Amino acid sequence: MSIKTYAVAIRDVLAQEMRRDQNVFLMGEDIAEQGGIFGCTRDLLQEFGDKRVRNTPISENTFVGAGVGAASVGMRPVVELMYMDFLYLAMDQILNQAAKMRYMFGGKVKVPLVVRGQQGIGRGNAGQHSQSVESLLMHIPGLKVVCPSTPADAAGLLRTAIRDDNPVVFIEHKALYATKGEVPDDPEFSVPFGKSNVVREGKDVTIVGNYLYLGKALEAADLLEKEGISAEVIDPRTLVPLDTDTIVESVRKTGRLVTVHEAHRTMGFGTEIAAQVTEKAFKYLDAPPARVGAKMCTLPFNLGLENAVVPQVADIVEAAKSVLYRM
Amino acid sequence: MSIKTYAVAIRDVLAQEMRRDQNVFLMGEDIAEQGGIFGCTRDLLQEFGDKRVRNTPISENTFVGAGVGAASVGMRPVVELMYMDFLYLAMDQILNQAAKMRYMFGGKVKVPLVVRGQQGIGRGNAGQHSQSVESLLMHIPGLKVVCPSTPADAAGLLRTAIRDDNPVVFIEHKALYATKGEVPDDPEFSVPFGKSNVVREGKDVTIVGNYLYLGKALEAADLLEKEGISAEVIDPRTLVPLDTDTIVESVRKTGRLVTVHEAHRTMGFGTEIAAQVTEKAFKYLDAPPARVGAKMCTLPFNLGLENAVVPQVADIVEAAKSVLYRM
Amino acid sequence: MTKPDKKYSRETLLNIYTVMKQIRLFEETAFRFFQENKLRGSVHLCIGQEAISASVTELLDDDDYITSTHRGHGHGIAKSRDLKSAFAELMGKQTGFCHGRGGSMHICDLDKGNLGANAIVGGGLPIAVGGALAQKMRNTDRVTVPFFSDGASNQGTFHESMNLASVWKLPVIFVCENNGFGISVPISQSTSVKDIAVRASAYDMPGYVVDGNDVFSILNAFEKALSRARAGEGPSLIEAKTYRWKGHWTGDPEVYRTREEVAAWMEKCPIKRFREYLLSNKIAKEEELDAIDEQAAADVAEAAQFALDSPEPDPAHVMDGMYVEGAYPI
Amino acid sequence: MTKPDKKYSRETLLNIYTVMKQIRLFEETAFRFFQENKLRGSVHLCIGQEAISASVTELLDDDDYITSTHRGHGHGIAKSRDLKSAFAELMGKQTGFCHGRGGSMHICDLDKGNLGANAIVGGGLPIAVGGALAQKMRNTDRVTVPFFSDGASNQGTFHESMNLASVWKLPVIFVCENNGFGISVPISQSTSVKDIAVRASAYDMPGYVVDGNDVFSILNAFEKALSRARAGEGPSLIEAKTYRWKGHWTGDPEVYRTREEVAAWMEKCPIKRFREYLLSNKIAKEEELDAIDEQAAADVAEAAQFALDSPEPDPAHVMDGMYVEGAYPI
Ligand SMILES: Cc1ncc(C[n+]2csc(CCOP(=O)(O)OP(=O)(O)O)c2C)c(N)n1
Ligand SMILES: Cc1ncc(C[n+]2csc(CCOP(=O)(O)OP(=O)(O)O)c2C)c(N)n1
Ligand SMILES: [Mg+2]
Ligand SMILES: [Mg+2]
Repeated sequence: MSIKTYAVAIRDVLAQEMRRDQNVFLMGEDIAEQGGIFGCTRDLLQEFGDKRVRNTPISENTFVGAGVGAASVGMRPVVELMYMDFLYLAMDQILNQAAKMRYMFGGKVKVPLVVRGQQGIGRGNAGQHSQSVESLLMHIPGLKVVCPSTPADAAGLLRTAIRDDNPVVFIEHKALYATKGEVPDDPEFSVPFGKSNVVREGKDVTIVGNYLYLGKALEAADLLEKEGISAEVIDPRTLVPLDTDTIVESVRKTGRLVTVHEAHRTMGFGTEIAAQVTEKAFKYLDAPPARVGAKMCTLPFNLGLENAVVPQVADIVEAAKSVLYRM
Repeated sequence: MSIKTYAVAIRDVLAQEMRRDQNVFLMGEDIAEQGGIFGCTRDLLQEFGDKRVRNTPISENTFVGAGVGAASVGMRPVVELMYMDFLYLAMDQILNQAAKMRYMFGGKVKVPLVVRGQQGIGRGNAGQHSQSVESLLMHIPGLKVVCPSTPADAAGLLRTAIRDDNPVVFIEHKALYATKGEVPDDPEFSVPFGKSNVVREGKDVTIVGNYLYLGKALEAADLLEKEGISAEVIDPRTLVPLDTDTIVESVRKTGRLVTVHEAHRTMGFGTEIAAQVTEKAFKYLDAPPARVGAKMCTLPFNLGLENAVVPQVADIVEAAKSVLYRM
Repeated sequence: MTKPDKKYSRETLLNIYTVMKQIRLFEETAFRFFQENKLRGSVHLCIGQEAISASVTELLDDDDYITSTHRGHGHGIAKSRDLKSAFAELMGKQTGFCHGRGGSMHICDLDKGNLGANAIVGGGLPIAVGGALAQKMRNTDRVTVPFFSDGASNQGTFHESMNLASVWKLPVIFVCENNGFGISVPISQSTSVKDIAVRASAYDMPGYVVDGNDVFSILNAFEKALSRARAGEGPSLIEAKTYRWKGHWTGDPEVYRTREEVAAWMEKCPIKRFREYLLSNKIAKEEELDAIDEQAAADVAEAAQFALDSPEPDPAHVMDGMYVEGAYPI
Repeated sequence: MTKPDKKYSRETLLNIYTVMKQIRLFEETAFRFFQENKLRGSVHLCIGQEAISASVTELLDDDDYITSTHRGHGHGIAKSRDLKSAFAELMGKQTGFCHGRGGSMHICDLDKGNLGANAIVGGGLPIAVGGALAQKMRNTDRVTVPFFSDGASNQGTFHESMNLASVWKLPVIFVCENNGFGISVPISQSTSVKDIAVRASAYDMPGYVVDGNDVFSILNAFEKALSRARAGEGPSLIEAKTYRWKGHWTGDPEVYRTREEVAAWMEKCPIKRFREYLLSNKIAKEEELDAIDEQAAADVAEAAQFALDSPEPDPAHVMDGMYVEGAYPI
């Protein structure tokens, strides 16, 4: 075990996987000399050279597409999008090509591509640099969608992503890069896709959250405890595949569900979780699932405004109390 | 009243609005001489000339973006995307620019842009020409999202869209173009956004569907009636704004909800409706809402396969019976 | 006909002739099947453009790659030399290249280096860049040929792919089949230059305008581009001027052109011209070419029959091919 | 300094000087504020590049449009000549151009023809094409100037916008401020040509390479492009070679260049050069320019103070501006 930041955890797995498999290589803006704007590829140029650590022009659709093409002939590219907001420029190559290629080609090709990058608030970057895109990607079949909330999950899930034979969108959070945690040193350490993580056990209400909202859900759980409410906190970790079973099991026990995320509330992934849990655990539910998410408002630059758009710990507490009819 | 096809209903409103307002103009691929691949701009070149009916190069991101720019200085462009699947090429201009411009600029600009085009199955066009995109667009604030299921709604909602001062994505369905219906002749006839349409009244189960699945929901209702089940069928018509009140009111009466659409089931718009209804009418629900939608599978070319991916009338009937515990 | 810069074997030339003929007959049969309602979907025929696919692929090996377009039957047949899997795919059959999941616009054959047709105009260009990148990273001297047409040359991906291939000196040979139209839109309405090949200079790579209905005009330029690419010196752009005889798709009303224009281009039939060359240069006799024609007709008929006789894919296995694991991984 | 092709009034020249100076001081103050933690977010300074914004906008009117970039303070100040609203926006205040909703990367001023800065590299180009289209459809002789830098010239939108503007003969003057880098990536690693202006030939429009640190080099080319655009003859591309003195953003470690390189470019300071020109050509006296400098310093200080004193936007009204109706229309 080592204590690492989320950013270093990512970087180390990239390095380990590149050492292990010659087919793994990196492309993206400013990933070489600069080591990535957030440092996730720091020093990799030095170790692996400019053939395998490739700075790209600012041509998102094409360098992602080059990843699709290289993957389709057996390479294992890991492509960095500097901000996930730029996914919208590469949407054709991700949704029309990467996600569909294998199926349209009758299952005759594998596309072991990883597109990774960061999203979210935390640096005052305003509307075009602060979005959460994970929910959108869940609707189009063919991708896997990964959302690590801790350094260990970042490491373990990234290894799984790189070794997966399907295209994976691996979404980091900019405000987590500096957070620290224990990460196993084993270069085979991995976290499987499709296993939600029960981060805190409880019996009165189930709270599902990720990224910054895993931490905030835990804070909320502490506050709730003081009021005699025991909250179970679950991190879904991957949205495709999505392990609802673990969540359903929890709700069977607690009878209450709160979902929380930084993504906009309408059609945020909490909506899917709420719907699935309602389908699968209807008779256990003592209250309708409560969805907490960002207002349907573009992310503003001003900090006070930004805080008014994204959920706060108090909102989670309130939602938990509301499903317990304790308002 | 005239009997018109869905395609002609659209064309006629385009013409009427262009006559009324010099600022309204059209851009898109093959919309001039060709009159649009589906005929929605037929003969408009002859009446309005090539300044206002503009064939574009195959440059989706840029001609949509040109629409954003022109709209921001007071024009009212109506931009055709030949297939909504090509939205993924213009995603930056739609989600990062059109949707956010007004907010990022402090409310100081209006972007009265309409992006219209068709989607869906019906012509054996396979994975990259058969998708449903409406659900994706609901997650990003700043747009309005319109889904007409009948010729009259196509006409009335398109007029509202063109006169709306916000960016609107107006999504037609290719398999509806040839369907006929009564359309008011009044050149001021419009259908407001945010009013779900109760197309058939019933008391046992509420079925929400649109496009082809409005028709199929009505077929299902007929079949259910034979088994003594009375289904209410509702067409949401606009997804942003979404009128859940009408649906909730219906569910308060029926106690059961089925949503159905051609869009993929996971994170399809039925998910949002199910979640909202659960929140607002939990105690009236006798069963969890049932969501019917396409499998999480790329749309295949082969017809038998395609039919296996999208829902069938029998699936709606079955879902209705399941929420009535009559299986 | 242009003079060849180099001497080709009789076998090479007859292969090109054969493939052109196969494509022509394949497309004519597909057209008939469409009219007879045996085919669904959009079917984009390449009649008139056969010389480009046939000539280019004859200089490639199985481990050289191509990417193709919505108008991809010719590319696919030429690269794979497999009429049956192509016809079966057009009919959505289990025996098709894509087991019926792709249809006309998604013909692919990874084993033979066809990285796939693409229904997104310009969508194949970045994928081709990726294929070439893999070739370069593996230190092979293999090349990748993205086929595309004039309309695609106005997509952002054209620019980005040309630039990236040039900056990274990738072995890409961009082959633009300029047939004068994107559906109904003539290049004068969509494209700011008359010769798309001039755009090569914006990326510091060679650009060639060739007669796309003339096998040797194509081969001469392609050989140059090929040597450059195989030598690791980087990409080239070839613009082959040609014309499609049929409508954009099988149901096209063709409001945008005159019969005279079509007739004038039919005069420049690439197959007829090449046949005359083969005869007048005594490379083959009339009877030999007739025999090839007959064989091609038999092969296409056999492929069509194979497609007709082939089973439909089983809807019970509809999800097969979605993920490597099989179905949706939930 | 290049010789001007035409005689400019003293007022014009002093305006350009003033605006350059204001931008310089504005950026220096912003930098200081960032270091003092008074500003949040990414702040991209244009110190060293001031001549381009100041010169180009001096030839424009309020109903000519510009679009701008993430590095947009200079463009915005030059077009609006409003330091206060700009500084207030940098600080996210209610009195800013965007009421604090946009910040540094989204400065805009529709009333003065700034259709907005854009945090998406290349995102402003299509919007500029749309602005110019509106101008042309309204039969004005107004023009639109999208500013962008070398990195953006590799985006698909550059290609598509250049092509569309050319095909439609739109009054667009594409101004590429080539400062040699996209963040840490030098153009040699990203761009297949040395002079971005050569790309104009791919769209059949004039292309000019100018010295972006030399007011008259810029003005001479811009006048030609402007006459062409105002006369309805179509777009032009101007590449202004320049350099940014500060890092890409305020926290940039600048691993990609040497101090010597920066110092060499500082020698070519556009303000210093223009000041010397004004003095040696006796257009203004030392004291007059000193007075302008002092006034600019006072104006910038006043703007900064205005921003500091301005109220924060009210979180209770956070949704204001989302839809024309106000909040989310559910
Ligand atoms: C991104 C995208 N935009 C539009 C279309 C619709 N479309 C299909 S083919 C075509 C014309 C393509 O023209 P060109 O590239 O010249 O190819 P050609 O048909 O001449 O072979 C268009 C506009 C598409 N398939 N993809
Ligand atoms: C579409 C997109 N890709 C990447 C970025 C991240 N980014 C911000 S500025 C920049 C470099 C831009 O280079 P250039 O266009 O030369 O502008 P300069 O910074 O030199 O003014 C990059 C890559 C972005 N904002 N938008
Ligand atoms: Mg063409
Ligand atoms: Mg630059």
